[in-house]
Amino acid sequence: VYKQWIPNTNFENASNWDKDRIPCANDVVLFKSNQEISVFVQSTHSLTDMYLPLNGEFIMAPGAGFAAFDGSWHPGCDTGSAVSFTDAEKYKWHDPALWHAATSLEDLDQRKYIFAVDEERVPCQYDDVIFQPETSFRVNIDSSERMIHLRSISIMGQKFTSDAALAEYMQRSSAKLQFHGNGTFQVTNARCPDKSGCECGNAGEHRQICAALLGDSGTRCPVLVCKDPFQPVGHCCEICGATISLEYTPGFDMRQYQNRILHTFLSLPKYAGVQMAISKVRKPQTSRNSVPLIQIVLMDDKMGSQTGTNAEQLAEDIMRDIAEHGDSFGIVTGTVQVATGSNSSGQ
Amino acid sequence: SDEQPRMTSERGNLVFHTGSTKNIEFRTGSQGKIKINEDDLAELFSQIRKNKDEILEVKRSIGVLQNVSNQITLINSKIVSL
Amino acid sequence: SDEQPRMTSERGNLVFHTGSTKNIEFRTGSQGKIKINEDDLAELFSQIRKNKDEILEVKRSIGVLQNVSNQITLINSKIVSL
Amino acid sequence: SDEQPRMTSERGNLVFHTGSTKNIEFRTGSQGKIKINEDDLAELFSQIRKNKDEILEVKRSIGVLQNVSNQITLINSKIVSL
Repeated sequence: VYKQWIPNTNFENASNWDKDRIPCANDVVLFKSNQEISVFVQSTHSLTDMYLPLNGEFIMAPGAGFAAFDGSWHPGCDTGSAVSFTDAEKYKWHDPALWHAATSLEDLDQRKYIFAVDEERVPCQYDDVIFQPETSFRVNIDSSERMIHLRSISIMGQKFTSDAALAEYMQRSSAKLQFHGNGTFQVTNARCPDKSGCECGNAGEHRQICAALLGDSGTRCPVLVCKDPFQPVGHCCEICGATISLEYTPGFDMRQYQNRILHTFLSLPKYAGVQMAISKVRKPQTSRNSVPLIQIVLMDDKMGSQTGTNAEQLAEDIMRDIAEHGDSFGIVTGTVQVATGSNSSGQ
Repeated sequence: SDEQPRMTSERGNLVFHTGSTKNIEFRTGSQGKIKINEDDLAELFSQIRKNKDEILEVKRSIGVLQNVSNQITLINSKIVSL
Repeated sequence: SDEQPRMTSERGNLVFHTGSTKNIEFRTGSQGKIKINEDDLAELFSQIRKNKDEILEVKRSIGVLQNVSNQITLINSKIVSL
Repeated sequence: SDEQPRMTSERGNLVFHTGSTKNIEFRTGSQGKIKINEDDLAELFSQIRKNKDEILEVKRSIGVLQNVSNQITLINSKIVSL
């Protein structure tokens, strides 16, 4: 899976400025003196005054730069004010909300993102991580496990598939502005060697991932309308919908089975509003001698009493398919858990 | 506009353009240096000025020598013509 | 990539970098100047050339003086030997 | 604070400032040049050093000439006093 980092620290990104706009020529542009930041500049900006941080960099794309302000009028820039670059320290590697995931680079480009449980929205050990070319960024890689395992990592158009090359890059001053925190990357250039799938490997970071997602001030999961919502393995909050847990044999082929569900069921118009996440997980409560299982999480876009009913239907379809053909896919048994609006307190 | 002094990236080169009448200025504090790769620009500039001063001095010395030389030439020609 | 020019701040020092084969260029307009603290870069550079030219001129003068000096030395030695 | 590097416009001029003890540095890669209009700064710098060396050489020549000149003056004065 490809995971692409979403936030950037580009000069032209209005959301990076406290006034939610790119500074005007007559503004005073402020970077805090202790702000450690890498800023990609895509075009030329006229400026009156700009305070630079004590440690930072401005990377200039072709044609980008800075010019003196000639005093002429610019549309929408009547009165100059102080415009500050916002704090970029807050962006955490382990925040699931800051990543896009897709199964191919083309899908990433076309914004065809995949759905996953929260732990797996953060890069997994066999994922390719992409920081988009022509963007600067700053990411906190504090990690309770200290080591972040990846297949590869691409930074400003340069792809790193070996620890040696990446370690060399991480010594550069740019890298020190892009990454901060105690984590270290290990890139293997290896794909998941098991056709039945591989665990993501982020279970040890579960607390950190959920803290980043929900905010440090404790649990702020959304209020759910279904009765007996449940929490899929690797997810931070309880959900309405369905999960199927599969026991499998060594013959199970994750990719093949995933394609079967996609083509046989999910492509049906009636399931257009259903999202599916499928992955190999290990139940945390049975941590000793626990065996991995295949978890399928299904959520739909139905509201009120209909919440989860579409997901439930799909789960039933999948279970029927397993009863008929499960052997041929290497599936031993499947168990379903469902929470819908229609079974909520008998309304 | 293009006439404003500016710093821009051109095909990977970093270019400082002054406008036709405007300046680009680099100002350090009293103890700051302007360095070009490993060279301290202030030292190079003081060497330029020192060279200029020494050339002046050298020219004065040469002027004196030319006077002496002219006088001696004159005396010699007189002696020779004795 | 690495080849893009950067302006960086390193503990308060302002550093302009380019990639390994790229240039930093200063281009002045007809009346625009590049000033480094109080110095005009173009003037200092024209002083370098002026120094170079004056050194050439000085060397020519010295050459002439050496010739004259040699001739006088010769004449003197003849006179002394009379 | 005062020590932050700054980029400002002053009456249309573009000014780069650093704090009182901070430097402004220009760094190119091994094959990059610093160019001032059409001039290569490295060449200008080597010309400064060359000028300095040539001035030293010129001063030596002048020293020699001054010695010769003094001696001749002495001889001449003797001859004239004959």
